[in-house]
Amino acid sequence: MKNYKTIILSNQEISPGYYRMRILAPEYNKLAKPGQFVMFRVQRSLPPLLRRPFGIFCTGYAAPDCDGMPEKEFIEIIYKVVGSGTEIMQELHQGDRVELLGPLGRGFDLGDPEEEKILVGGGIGLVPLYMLAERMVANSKVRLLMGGRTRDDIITVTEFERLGVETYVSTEDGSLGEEGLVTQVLERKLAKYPKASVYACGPMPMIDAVQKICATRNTPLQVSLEALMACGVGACLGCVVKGAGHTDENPQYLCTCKQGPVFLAEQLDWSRLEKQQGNCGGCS
Amino acid sequence: MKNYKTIILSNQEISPGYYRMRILAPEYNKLAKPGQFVMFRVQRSLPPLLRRPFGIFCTGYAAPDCDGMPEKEFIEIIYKVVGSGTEIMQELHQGDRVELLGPLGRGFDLGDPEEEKILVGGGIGLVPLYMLAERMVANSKVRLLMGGRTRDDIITVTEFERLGVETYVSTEDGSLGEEGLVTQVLERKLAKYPKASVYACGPMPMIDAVQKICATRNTPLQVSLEALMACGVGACLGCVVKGAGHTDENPQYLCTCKQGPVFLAEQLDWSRLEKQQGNCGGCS
Amino acid sequence: MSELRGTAVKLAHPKLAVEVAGLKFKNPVMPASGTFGYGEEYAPYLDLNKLGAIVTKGLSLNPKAGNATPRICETVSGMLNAIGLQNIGIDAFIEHKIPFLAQYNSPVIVNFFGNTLEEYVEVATRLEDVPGVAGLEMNISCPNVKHGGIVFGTEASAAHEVVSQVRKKTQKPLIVKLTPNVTDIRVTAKAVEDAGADAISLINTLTGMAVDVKTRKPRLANTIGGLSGPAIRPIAVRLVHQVVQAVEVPVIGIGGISRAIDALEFLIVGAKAVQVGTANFVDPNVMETIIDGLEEFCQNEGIEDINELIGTLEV
Amino acid sequence: MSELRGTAVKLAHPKLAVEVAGLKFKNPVMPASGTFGYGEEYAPYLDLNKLGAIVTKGLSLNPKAGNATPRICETVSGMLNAIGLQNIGIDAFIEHKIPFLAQYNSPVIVNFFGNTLEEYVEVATRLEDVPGVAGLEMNISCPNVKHGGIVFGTEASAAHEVVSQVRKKTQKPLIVKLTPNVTDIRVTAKAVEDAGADAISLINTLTGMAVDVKTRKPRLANTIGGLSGPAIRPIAVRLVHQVVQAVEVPVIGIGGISRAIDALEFLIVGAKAVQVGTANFVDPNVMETIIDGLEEFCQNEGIEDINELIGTLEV
Ligand SMILES: Cc1cc2nc3c(=O)[nH]c(=O)nc-3n(C[C@H](O)[C@H](O)[C@H](O)COP(=O)(O)OP(=O)(O)OC[C@H]3O[C@@H](n4cnc5c(N)ncnc54)[C@H](O)[C@@H]3O)c2cc1C
Ligand SMILES: Cc1cc2nc3c(=O)[nH]c(=O)nc-3n(C[C@H](O)[C@H](O)[C@H](O)COP(=O)(O)OP(=O)(O)OC[C@H]3O[C@@H](n4cnc5c(N)ncnc54)[C@H](O)[C@@H]3O)c2cc1C
Ligand SMILES: Cc1cc2nc3c(=O)[nH]c(=O)nc-3n(C[C@H](O)[C@H](O)[C@H](O)COP(=O)(O)O)c2cc1C
Ligand SMILES: Cc1cc2nc3c(=O)[nH]c(=O)nc-3n(C[C@H](O)[C@H](O)[C@H](O)COP(=O)(O)O)c2cc1C
Ligand code: FES
Ligand code: FES
Repeated sequence: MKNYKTIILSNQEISPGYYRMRILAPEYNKLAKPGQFVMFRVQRSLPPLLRRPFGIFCTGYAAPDCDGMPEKEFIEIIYKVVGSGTEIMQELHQGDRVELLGPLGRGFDLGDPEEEKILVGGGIGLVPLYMLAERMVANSKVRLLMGGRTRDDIITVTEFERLGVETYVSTEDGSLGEEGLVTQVLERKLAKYPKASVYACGPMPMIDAVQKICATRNTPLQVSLEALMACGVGACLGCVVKGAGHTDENPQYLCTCKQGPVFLAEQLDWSRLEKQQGNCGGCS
Repeated sequence: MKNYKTIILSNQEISPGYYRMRILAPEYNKLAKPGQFVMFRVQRSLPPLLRRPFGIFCTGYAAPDCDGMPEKEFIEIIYKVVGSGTEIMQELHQGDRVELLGPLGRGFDLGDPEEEKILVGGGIGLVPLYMLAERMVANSKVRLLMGGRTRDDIITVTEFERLGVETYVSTEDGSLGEEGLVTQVLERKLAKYPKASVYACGPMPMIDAVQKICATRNTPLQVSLEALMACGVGACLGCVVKGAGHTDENPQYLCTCKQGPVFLAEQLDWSRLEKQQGNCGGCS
Repeated sequence: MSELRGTAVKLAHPKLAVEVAGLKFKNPVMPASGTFGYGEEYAPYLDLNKLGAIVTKGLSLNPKAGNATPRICETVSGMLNAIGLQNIGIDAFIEHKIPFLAQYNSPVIVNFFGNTLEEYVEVATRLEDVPGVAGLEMNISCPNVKHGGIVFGTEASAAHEVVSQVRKKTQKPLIVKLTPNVTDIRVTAKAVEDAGADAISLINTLTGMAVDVKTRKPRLANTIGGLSGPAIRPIAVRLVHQVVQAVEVPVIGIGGISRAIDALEFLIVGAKAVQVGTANFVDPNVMETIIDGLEEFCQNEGIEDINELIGTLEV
Repeated sequence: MSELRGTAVKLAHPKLAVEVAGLKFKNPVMPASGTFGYGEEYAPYLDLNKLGAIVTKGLSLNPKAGNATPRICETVSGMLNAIGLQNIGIDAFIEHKIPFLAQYNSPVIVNFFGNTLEEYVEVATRLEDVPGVAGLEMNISCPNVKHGGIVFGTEASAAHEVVSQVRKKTQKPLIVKLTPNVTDIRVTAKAVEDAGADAISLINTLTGMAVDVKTRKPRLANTIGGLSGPAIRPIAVRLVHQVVQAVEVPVIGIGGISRAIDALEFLIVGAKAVQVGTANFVDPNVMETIIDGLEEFCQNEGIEDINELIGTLEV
């Protein structure tokens, strides 16, 4: 867990409204675990006031600028432009100064290498699944179901394919892959590979549907959630979700930033899981 | 008086901490009078909240980007980096979108062409004197006394010389021209050209001293003042100075933005003229 | 979907007109007192006929000089002002400014205040028969001047008294403008409603202060001033929400509005109209942009009449 | 000049230590309750020994679940929160958190509240003999929970009563934290001083609200929340200024501090120390930066002891 003042190495649009940003981040190759995230400070001046949370897409090493210098460790994030902060982010360039707090949170449990894995990613929810797949492919069979509204929302297929992950694409409008929801693909795959465990990240309605499917089949499920966050370190208690033991009399809240963002499905109270990823908007 | 959404044509450092910015500004060649100013909106996002006032240094025409397009009318401002707004301004580039309200305020009265003119400019106070000199040189003898703390504060000598203005430079530390205050030069010149009228712009202590000198000699004086401004159009009443008729019982306030920024010395209450150009700082 | 919105669903011209205390506004957007001069200052930049109404700088019985300078100071996403209610006085206003404003068809609302109860009554009385004055906005809330109304605005009984007295003298629509600097604004709101206010507007500025750490002096000559601008909007929205719940009379929302989306927050919590203050300084054309933005929002959301939107907060 | 400052005049180490209510702080900077967890959350980013003090999340007699979500929302240069005082309860705190905090030499100030007068008294009583608790900060001002103290904080007599009762049960330095949501904060400040408070801290958050115009729902599940961050600083500075004038006991300034220059405003108007809240979320290291900035400011201004600066406002 580091708090770096650092710089951007690159920032490119990879699909309409989706950007991939590489940020100089020493030690992250060692520190970062699949499913963890960073709190990203867009600029020193206001707005935005608060940092924005983003999943770590991958880590890596880049060639130094000059022989004799150490290699540059970096992370990459992939973000969708949705509001005031990401609008500013898309304008950032190589060399711009930013601040990075992380890696934060509890990542995925890699599970039993023997078991088959099905990863389910909706839109930008793909991001934290890449490092997960990276760690898994050596020992496990990994299938990735990618869903999106249109083909613009389907990103980084190449990257996953290169890892040796079998990818299945579906879009709501049929503009790429199968027409329909990613959950219908999931049902088919689970029928075929009933022993697989599932790892999901995406919009709340998708997560909800995935949970229902897995619950009826007793399929082990890990989900990565989003929540409005102020601190990212467990201090503000702004990002909580209701835990499985939650009752009105004996409420139990879990911090998405610290006890999550990845939860085992059984840790959560699904009957009450609120839509938390609603953006806060209008804050510029 | 226009409210333009426009772009920057260039923005260059001309002396340490001083920048010259050219802004696309249709009609300004016709509209702008010497001594007028603009309210400049640094960026659409906050901060800064309020526009910043800057004197118009000059107007002109630049070649169009493509044959067949009309020439580009522009204004230039010269600004010193002093606080949150100007710090952002120095980072702006050609093509950046800004907003420009103006030309605003009452400019200089060109006076009797027969008379000799002495212009007194302290540091950034030179800015509004350039267009004034431009209009005057054809018919009058114009001398410019430029003062600054160090040689870095002496700017645009070349531009004035090219107009045919006789320039006299003084710096407090003697690093350029005569060592000392510009007011000591003024006293000498007035002794030599006792019929001259004086036009002054600069920091308040300089303006105050110039006024004293001119008052004892009955020399006609026009001064351009600075004041904290919110609106620039006479609506907020934030920018007032005390008028000559001001008494505690019967107070008289003049708007620097609308009745000024140029005042005839006799319009103002010099005994009470407060230092208004103190910056507001700390607002980032 | 988006094509649908673009063509079929999009309403050619949603109705933006609202009515407050018998005053008919073309749309719910008008300037906040003291940020728009007497109207003429902004006439070069903005078609005054486009506005829901024109609200004047606060006027008093006699001309008022205002405070010493510096009077303003920028703060984080806001500004402090201690203008001190400088104005030309009610008679000069009637003589010199009304004729200009009479050229426009937007209703003119005269904002006024008094140093004493008698002055409030006197100003209202003088305005009673002035044609071209569509309504009055009574400022019982200016934080800048000791006797500029702070006493009236922060004590429910004083507020009740001064509004009652003014009410007796005027048939014109009477809007009372409240200060946010109170423990429970519902109490003052109810008091002025009881006293006969036709509408309530809020908020006036929040009292604030800034210090120059180098000189160790307050940045305002008056030490304390009124905070306005985007920074205060969440406080204003909350107060408007509370007042709307507490009173029957229509409410005009004010505070930190600089975009259509900001105005919408106030309308949704139940304000019938909004006033735009500090944002005029930043962009003299901002009210037109806001009006256009409201229209566009209604189009996109399929709202035929903006009144359908007012008070639709889902709690 | 600048060379002179760089060498001769520059003081090697200006004294930054201050004393408040018998508590000795290495420097005047400490976290604001609820923005720093129980300390351990920020330990990886900041040396807790560098802080003037450590102030905990607000604690109650029993664990408290807090409000439904969403609980936070960004606003212009600020944020709204309605956490609802979620906390682990005083016993769990004593058992699990005190041992961690005891590792550090910065005094620990426990922020607490009660739903009833009896709860306030009970919490203070339980803390009385706990070693490692240097002082208490009594929150009579949280705007989020109906019975979370708002009644006590906005009524002088209630504030006086609850502070008097707690005072009887504790010998520890007792800081009382005030709400800004009142008409005249000097009244509550004097009431709690009379009741035996050793110091006063302010401000807690201002109540505010934001609306999602698309869904027409409040952005917070609780509808209303507390506004904090840079946006509120001018209001906080004004209130601290007023309280410093009104009472004898030392005052701790809070509200929108994110830079040394912000902290200096509060010190100059007379706060003996400051608390940093929302800024911790933005930069976990911000308090160290502020402390360094205070030192540098004193060096540049030739101030040997920061106490020389406190209360030097020139009006
Ligand atoms: C653990 C975690 C990992 C995430 N990973 C990614 C990722 O890899 N790629 C990506 O594009 N997005 C990701 N998000 C969502 C991302 O944080 C938001 O899209 C982003 O904060 C929006 O900021 P904005 O200023 O553009 O939007 P605005 O709506 O202007 O933001 C206003 C406020 O709401 C918050 N907010 C808005 N939307 C969300 C959201 N969906 N989740 C959490 N907070 C939100 C912002 O952080 C900010 O505080 C992640 C969120 C979390 C919690
Ligand atoms: C009529 C007029 C003409 C001017 N012409 C020029 C010029 O040609 N070149 C130039 O460099 N400067 C000029 N100034 C001063 C210029 O406006 C300020 O230097 C600038 O606003 C500082 O902005 P900032 O954000 O960098 O400083 P900050 O201190 O961060 O500004 C904070 C607030 O104080 C105001 N402010 C600060 N200093 C001044 C000042 N000296 N005068 C008025 N307002 C101030 C700002 O406008 C802003 O509202 C002029 C001022 C006026 C009134
Ligand atoms: C410079 C200035 C002058 C003001 N003068 C008055 C006034 O004369 N009468 C009044 O009722 N309110 C006055 N106000 C308050 C505004 O009308 C408005 O209530 C307040 O600024 C909040 O709105 P805003 O955030 O949109 O500016 C003034 C505000 C400013 C900034
Ligand atoms: C998320 C959050 C939680 C808070 N919790 C508490 C609390 O438990 N007890 C308390 O006295 N104040 C609490 N506060 C108020 C802060 O301590 C502080 O008074 C306020 O935020 C203003 O300071 P700031 O602008 O620096 O944040 C909380 C503030 C925030 C933002
Ligand atoms: S974001 Fe602050 S506790 Fe999780
Ligand atoms: S700046 Fe507003 S009146 Fe002059």
